Amino acid sequence: MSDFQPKIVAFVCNWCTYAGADLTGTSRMKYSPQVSIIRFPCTGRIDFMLLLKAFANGADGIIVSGCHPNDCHYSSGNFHARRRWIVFRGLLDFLGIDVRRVQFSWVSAAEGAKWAQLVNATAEQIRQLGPFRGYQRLRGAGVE
Amino acid sequence: MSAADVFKPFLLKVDQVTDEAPDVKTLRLVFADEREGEDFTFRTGQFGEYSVFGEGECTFCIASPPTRRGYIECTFRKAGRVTSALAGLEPGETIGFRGPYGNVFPIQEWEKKNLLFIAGGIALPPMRSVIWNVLDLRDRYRDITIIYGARTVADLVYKRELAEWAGRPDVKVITTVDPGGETADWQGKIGFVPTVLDKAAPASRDTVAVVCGPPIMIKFTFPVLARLGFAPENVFTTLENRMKCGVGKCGRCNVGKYFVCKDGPVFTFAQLKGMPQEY
Amino acid sequence: METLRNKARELLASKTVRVVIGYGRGSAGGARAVFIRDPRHADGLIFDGTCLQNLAVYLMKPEVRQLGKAALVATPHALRTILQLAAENQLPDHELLALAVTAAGDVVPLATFSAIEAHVAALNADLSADEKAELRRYEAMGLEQRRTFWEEQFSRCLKCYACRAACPLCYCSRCTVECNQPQWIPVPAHDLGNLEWNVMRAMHLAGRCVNCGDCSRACPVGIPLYLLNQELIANVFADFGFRSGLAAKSENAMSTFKPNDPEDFIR
Amino acid sequence: MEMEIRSTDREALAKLFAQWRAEGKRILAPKKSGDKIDFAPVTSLDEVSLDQVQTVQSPKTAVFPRVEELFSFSSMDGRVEIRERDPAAVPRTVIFGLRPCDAAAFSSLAAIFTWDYPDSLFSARLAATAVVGVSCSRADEFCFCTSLGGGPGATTGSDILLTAAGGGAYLAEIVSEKGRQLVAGAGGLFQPAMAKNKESFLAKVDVAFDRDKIGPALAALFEDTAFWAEQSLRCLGCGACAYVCPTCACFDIQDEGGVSGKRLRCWDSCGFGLFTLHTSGHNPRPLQSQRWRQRLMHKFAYMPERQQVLGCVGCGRCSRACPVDMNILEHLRAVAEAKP
Repeated sequence: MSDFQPKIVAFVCNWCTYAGADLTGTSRMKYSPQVSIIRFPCTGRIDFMLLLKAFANGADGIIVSGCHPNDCHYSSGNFHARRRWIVFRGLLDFLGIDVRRVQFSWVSAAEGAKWAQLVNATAEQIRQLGPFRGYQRLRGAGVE
Repeated sequence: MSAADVFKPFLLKVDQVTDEAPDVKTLRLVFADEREGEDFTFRTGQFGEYSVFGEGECTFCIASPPTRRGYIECTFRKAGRVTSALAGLEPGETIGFRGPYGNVFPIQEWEKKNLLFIAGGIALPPMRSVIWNVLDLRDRYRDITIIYGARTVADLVYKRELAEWAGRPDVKVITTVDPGGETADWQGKIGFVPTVLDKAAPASRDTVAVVCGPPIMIKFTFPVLARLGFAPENVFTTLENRMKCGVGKCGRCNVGKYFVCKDGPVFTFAQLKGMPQEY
Repeated sequence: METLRNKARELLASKTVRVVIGYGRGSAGGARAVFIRDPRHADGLIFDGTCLQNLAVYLMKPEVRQLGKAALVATPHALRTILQLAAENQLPDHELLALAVTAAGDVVPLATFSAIEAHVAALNADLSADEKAELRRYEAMGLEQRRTFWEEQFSRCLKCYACRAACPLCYCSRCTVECNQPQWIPVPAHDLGNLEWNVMRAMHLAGRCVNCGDCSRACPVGIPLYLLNQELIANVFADFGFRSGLAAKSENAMSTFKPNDPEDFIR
Repeated sequence: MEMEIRSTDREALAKLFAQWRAEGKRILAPKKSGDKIDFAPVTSLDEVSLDQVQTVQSPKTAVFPRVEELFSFSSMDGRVEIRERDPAAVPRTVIFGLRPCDAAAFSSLAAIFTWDYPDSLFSARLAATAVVGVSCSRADEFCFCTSLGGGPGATTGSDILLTAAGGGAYLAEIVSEKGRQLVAGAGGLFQPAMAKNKESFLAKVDVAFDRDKIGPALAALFEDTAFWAEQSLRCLGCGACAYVCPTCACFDIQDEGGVSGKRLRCWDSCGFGLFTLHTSGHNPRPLQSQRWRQRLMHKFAYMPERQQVLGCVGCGRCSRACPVDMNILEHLRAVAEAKP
């Protein structure tokens, strides 16, 4: 398991976290390379189905990140998103899907260091949890 | 195609892509396996299931005539998942094709007769196959008239071929656009196809009419043809219902007890009169 | 039952309503929906313990809407569904007469949303003690045990969409599962498609479901879909203090927010 | 071949299960799961439930799976490679404990799948499937096999038909060559039959309507929109009836997995509003009443005329599964009695 390199997909908003991740890079901070970033206009646009699609396509872990409360470029997209995350996490947990594989966070455009910490911590968490075989096994199951 | 693998498609390469109208394209397709291409035959009026691997299949008629060997063509409007994928293809890419399926226009029976083609919008493609087929065998038929209309000038498909047909002394072409769809330099008629047909009043004697168009056009065209003296058995159309299999099994395309994929797609107006309105 | 029949007879004879949507005797001793349009047929109405279907589902069916103004024999769940549909701008006020049947067999006509609200306010909107206890049993299972349980349940899903059809709040004319650009949910009923379908449906009902249980009753293969809905009902109440189907003018739990919604899970 | 009648018992059947397993066969049989009984792979007779009138779902999955791969493909640099299924690799299957109505249903399915263009995967699955039916000792109000030419002890479609004769004993009718092969090497397990009439062990199912009248009656009713609207008012347009039906064969074809993926066939239902919807938005059957009419017409008018077989065997599953109690027997009676 030690050589397991987790696949992590990060769904981030354009205005805060994407800029924050950019700052991480321009500040030459190093962080775990296992993350693939997908940029959205707003966390409010990140449908829970996208998270399921990431798992279905082989993600072992997911990061969803956007502007801090009250900092949303569209004023309330992140508040709406937060409600959906709360409900979605509860549902995943009830279905027996480990919610530790989905990390939600607020990372502002100024928090380059926080982004690096977030990715590193999530990568470590997912490394400990191992590959998400339980989900990946679903692919192809039930086809005769 | 062997009977053992009815769902296995031929592989065809996109040879040429032609923009016909906004969101309407024609693909010229050649068989990836030359031997398969040489063995492949079809007759005008038949259709196939075209597929983009990973996106799925969709149904169109073969828009090229069987008299032109070595390739087939399809013309489609980008509307759903598969047509959007087809529209994104470039020459050299591979698609799947199953067919030919369905019945045919009985063009042998039409020999020595006048032919009247009436089409609307994106429904010219099924007729283009038969038009080129009879033009390639021109001496077997008498007068050929084509009435074609679309909503706007931009929506007319096969503009180059329409011009080519119009330029021939042995074809009469009438093009029309819906009122408001004309451009400043539009030379054709302005009006709906049934009205234009009514005014053109082609003779019905010894004439076979082929009508393809949206349901609303068909609905208003049949009575005009009847008034002009066309017997229902001399009026042909081709139906397009949703299909998945193309081979009489998936259960979608039936109009009453008739399967568009097996008993059609070509029907006469006489047949349609005995069928329920499920198309 | 006789009170109900008399009421229906009177409403139809006076043309107050054009149709009474109620329960009649069906196959194997069960009840089924009936659409009484003639006062002489009012004797076909029944109301007893077999009358479980949430008839509010028919308020969204075009063919039934065409019949004209309706009276609806309404269980408490149906009354809450009407309010939820009203809150989602799917039903106009004053166009429907709900006939609530009390335990004593009395019929309470409710002609307006405010009348329904007042009636519903007196009923218990919380999950029952048994329902809560059952949820706690599942919540107490290990993660892996719950995953195995649901994997087995969903593997039997046929994607017949009986759950969706039976649900009065699944009224979209084109469901997400039928949108294919992109293909959000796989169409085939394989394990992944079934999981995504059921997660999607539960999420889209979060904060909306009134716990009528018709999805579970409709499921031909017996998947306990009610558990998903009840879990989300419990969570939505615990986290946001929100219950569906209590007011005709209400925000949807999932399309609003509070600045202080819990966020202890967010880094 | 001439039908042989033998007798056997539970103990012998249990040994037969072991023999089939040893031969590498998959055994599908009614099995209890929760409060539902459905066909599932079993390894021993003890797992099999035979007390129910019917299972929820039909055994059609053996020949027409819910989801099956037609072929897979991989694309690279504009080139596509197709990998076909090997029809010889389909599982050899014994369906045990299905009712005579279900056994009869395979000929309806075969009529659709082998009509004109044969369907190789279906045909391979059917050829690899042996059918051991068990006669009905009980029926319920949803059963109407006898109205459609079947019966609680009908042998049509079974390779072997067992009839419980009490005390764990069974009469075994070896109906086909496939049935004879199924018990080959198990001669000792099947004794010469005591001369017994199986009728006394069978359920009684009354004939509810004249099946010859249904097709013409449907044709006469086709344009009676009020009749169909009334008949289908309760119907909510789900696919439960079609999916539990042993003869419903409508399907969809879907690609999955991107450019290197699979082409799948999966069940579909004429009850769904989107079943016939054109991309343009036009729908030839926009109303639920038209879709319900299509369901009955297809089974009782179109199939008999086009494929010379009924699309219904009277198992009653659709009525039992329907969330809103659309009882097909009632609807057929209404058709038979309607005066257009």
